[in-house]
Amino acid sequence: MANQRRRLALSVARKDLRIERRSHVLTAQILPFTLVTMVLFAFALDATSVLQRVAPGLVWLAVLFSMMIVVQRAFAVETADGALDALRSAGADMSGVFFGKFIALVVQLIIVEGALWIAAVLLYGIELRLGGIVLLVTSSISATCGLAAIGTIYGGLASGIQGRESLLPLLVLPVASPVLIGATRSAEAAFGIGGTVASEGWPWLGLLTVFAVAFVVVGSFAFGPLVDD
Amino acid sequence: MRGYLWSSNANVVRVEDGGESPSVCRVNDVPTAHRNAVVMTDVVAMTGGFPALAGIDIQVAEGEIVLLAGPNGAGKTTVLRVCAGIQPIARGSVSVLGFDLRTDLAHIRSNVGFVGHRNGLYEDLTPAENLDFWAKVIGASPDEVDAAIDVMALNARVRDTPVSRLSAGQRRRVALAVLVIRRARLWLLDEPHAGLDASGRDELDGILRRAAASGATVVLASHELERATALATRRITISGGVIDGGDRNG
Amino acid sequence: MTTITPTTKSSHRGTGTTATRVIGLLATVMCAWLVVFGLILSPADRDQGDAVRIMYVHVPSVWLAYLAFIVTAAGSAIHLFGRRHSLQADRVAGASAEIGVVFMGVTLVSGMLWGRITWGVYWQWDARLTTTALLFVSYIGYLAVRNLDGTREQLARRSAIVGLLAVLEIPLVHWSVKLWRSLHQEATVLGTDLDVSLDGLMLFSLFVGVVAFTLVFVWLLLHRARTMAVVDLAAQRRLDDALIARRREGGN
Amino acid sequence: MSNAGFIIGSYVLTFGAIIGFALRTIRLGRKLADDLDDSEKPWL
Repeated sequence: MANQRRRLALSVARKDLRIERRSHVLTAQILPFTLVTMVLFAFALDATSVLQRVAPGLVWLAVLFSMMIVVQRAFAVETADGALDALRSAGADMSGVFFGKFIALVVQLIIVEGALWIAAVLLYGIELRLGGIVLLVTSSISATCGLAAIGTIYGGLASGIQGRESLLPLLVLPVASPVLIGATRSAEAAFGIGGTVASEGWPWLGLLTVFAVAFVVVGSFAFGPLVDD
Repeated sequence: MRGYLWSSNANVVRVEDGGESPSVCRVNDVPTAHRNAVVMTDVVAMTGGFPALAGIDIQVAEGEIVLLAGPNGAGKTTVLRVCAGIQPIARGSVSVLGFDLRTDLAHIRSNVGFVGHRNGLYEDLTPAENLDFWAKVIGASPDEVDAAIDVMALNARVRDTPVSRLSAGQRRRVALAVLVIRRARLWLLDEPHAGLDASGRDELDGILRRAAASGATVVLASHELERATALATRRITISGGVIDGGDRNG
Repeated sequence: MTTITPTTKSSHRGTGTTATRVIGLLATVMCAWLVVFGLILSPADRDQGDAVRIMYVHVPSVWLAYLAFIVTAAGSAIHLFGRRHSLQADRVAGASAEIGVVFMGVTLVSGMLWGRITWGVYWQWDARLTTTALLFVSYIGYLAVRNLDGTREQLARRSAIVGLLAVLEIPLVHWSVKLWRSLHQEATVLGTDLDVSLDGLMLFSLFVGVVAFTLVFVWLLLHRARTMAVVDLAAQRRLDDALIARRREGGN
Repeated sequence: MSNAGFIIGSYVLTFGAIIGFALRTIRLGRKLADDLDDSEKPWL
C-alpha cells in the first residue's frame, strides 16, 4: 500500500513537471509575472532604503501571489480533459495523488523563490550573509512545503467547481498568513535586515515546520474526500 | 484470475468477483445462469437538482454489448456515470460486476472504465506519455502498454504527437487504450462514435467486438442508432429517466 | 421585534417552539440587563474611564464567536466521522458558523471603537486583533464553500472538511501572530493594554454579558438550524415533484 | 459619559447586527416553515 502510494505520487509529480517543462507556463508566464511584481514594488516604494528593509516581505508576497497562479494551473491541467476524474474513477489512491501534486508544486515554487531571491539581491541590493544561508534555505523549504500543502488542498477543492476561481485566494490567503509571517521574519534574520541576527530566525523555522507537517498530514487525508463527488 | 483483454499475463492481482449478483431479473431477457455485469434496481440519480434517472431498472449480462438509446436528456450519460461509480444515487440499488455501489465503490471503480465527452488525457503530453503514466499508476508492464498500443492501432507518429494536436478519433483510441491498460472489465462509453470518420467508426466497432469477445462487457450510449445497433447485442431505450415502455427486449 | 399575528393552522409559528420562546425571552431580558448594567450601573474604570463599557459587549461577543467556531468544528467532525453522516450535524455546523461570523464582525467593530478611545487609533497590529481579523476572513471562506454547487451530501462533506481545517488554523494563526508581535516590542509601547482590573460590579456586568450572548447564540442556532432543515426538506420535496414530472415525461 | 458616541455606537452596532441577523432568520424560517404541517417539522 505504502509502496503503491509512493509510486503513484512519484508518477503524478513527474507527469506534472513534464507538462510544465513542455508547456513553458512557469518559465514563460509565471516567472516574468513575479519579476514584474518585484519591479512594481520598487516603483511603489521608491526608496532603496525602504526596499532593503522590506525586501523579504515583498519576496514572500510575490511567492504567495504566484502560488495562486501555479495552483490554478496545476489543477487546470487535471480538469481540462477530465484527467483527475479519470484517476478518481479508476479508483486511484487520492492521498497518492495529493503527494504527487504536492511534490510538483514544491519544485515549481522553489524555482519561483530562487528567481525572486536573485531578483531581490540584484534589484534591491540586499546582501546575504554567509551565516544566514542555512537558515534561509531551511526556512524557505519549510515554508514552501506548507504553502504547497494548503495550495493542493484548496486547489483540489476549487478545481471541481466551475467559475469559482476567485474562491481560491479567499480560502488560501488567511491560512497562509502564518507562513508569510514566519518566512518573512526568518528571511530578515538570514539577511540581517533591521539589525537582526541569524539566531532570531530559528523560532520561525519551528513555526514553519509545524505548519508544514500539520497541513501535509491533514491534506493527505482530506484531499480524497474533497475532490470526490 | 479471469482473462483480461489481450493481457492474460498480467502479473498484478486484481480483485475477484464478489460472486453471483442477486438474481433480480424481472424480465426473462437475462438467463439466470449468466453473471450480471450491471444490475440497477429502481435507481434515482440527481444531476444538479434534476432527477436524471427517475427509478430505472437495467440488467446487463457479462460479455454483452449493450446500446443505450434514447433522446437527448433521457438519462443515458447518467446511467453510465452511475455504473462507473462517479455519480451518487439518491435511491435504489446498483450492483456492478457483483459489487454493491454503496459498499464496494473502490472495487467497482478499479474494474470499470468510463470514457465520456472528455477523454481524461493530459493534452500537453503525447499518447505514449499518457499511457506510460497510466501504466505506472496501475502497475502495468511495458508489454501491456505495447499491447494496448497495438490494439488501438496507434502508429509511431500518433504516439509521439501531443494529445492537443490529435484528432477526435485518435484521442478516443488513446482513451480506450487506457481502458485496456487498466484491464477494465466493464467499458462504459458515452457517444463513442461522435466525431469519428467512417474508417474510425469501423475501427472502433472492431475494437469493441474484440473487447467483448475477450470477456469485457460494453455499454455504450449512442445517437448513431444504425451503426450501434449493428454492433450491439442488445438495445435498451431510455426516455425521461426510465426504461421506455415496451422496449425492454430491444 | 415584529408584530405577532395570531397563529392560524399551527400552534408553533415558523421555526419556533415553546423552548425557543422561553430562551428568546430570557435572552431579551438579559440583553436589556446588559445594557442597563453596562451603560448605567457599572462604574467607569480608573485608567480607561467610560471606555471600559465597550468591554461588556466586546468580550462576550468574541467569546461567543470562538464558541460558535468550536461548535462548527464539532458539528463538522460529527458529520464526517459519524456513522450516519448526519445532515443535522452539518446544519448545526453551518448555522453556528454564520452566527460566529456575525459575532466576530461585531467584535472587530466594537474592538476598533474601543481601540480608538484607548489607543487613539482604530487598528493596532496586536496579536488578538490580527488573529481575529484573519479568522473572520477564513470563516467567510467557509460560508462561501457552503454555498457552492453540488449534491447535498457533497456540500456537507466538503464544508465539514473546510470547517475542521479552519479550526486547525486558529492555534497556528494565533501562535504566529503572537510570536510576530512579541519580537516587535514597539507595538505595546503605543498605549495601555486592553486588560483592566475588574471590580465586583464590573465583573458582574461582564458575566451578564456572557450569559446574555450565550442565550442569544443558542436561540439563533436553534432557529437557523431549523430553517436550514426546512430548506433541505423543501429541496427533498422538489425532488419528489420533479421525479413525478420526469416519470410523466418518460411516458410511464 | 466621555466618548459617549463611540460607546453607544458600539452597543448600537452590536445589538443592531444581532437583531438584524435574528430578524432575517425568523423571517426566512416563517416564510418556509409556515407551509409545513406541524407533523412535518423535524424539530417538533
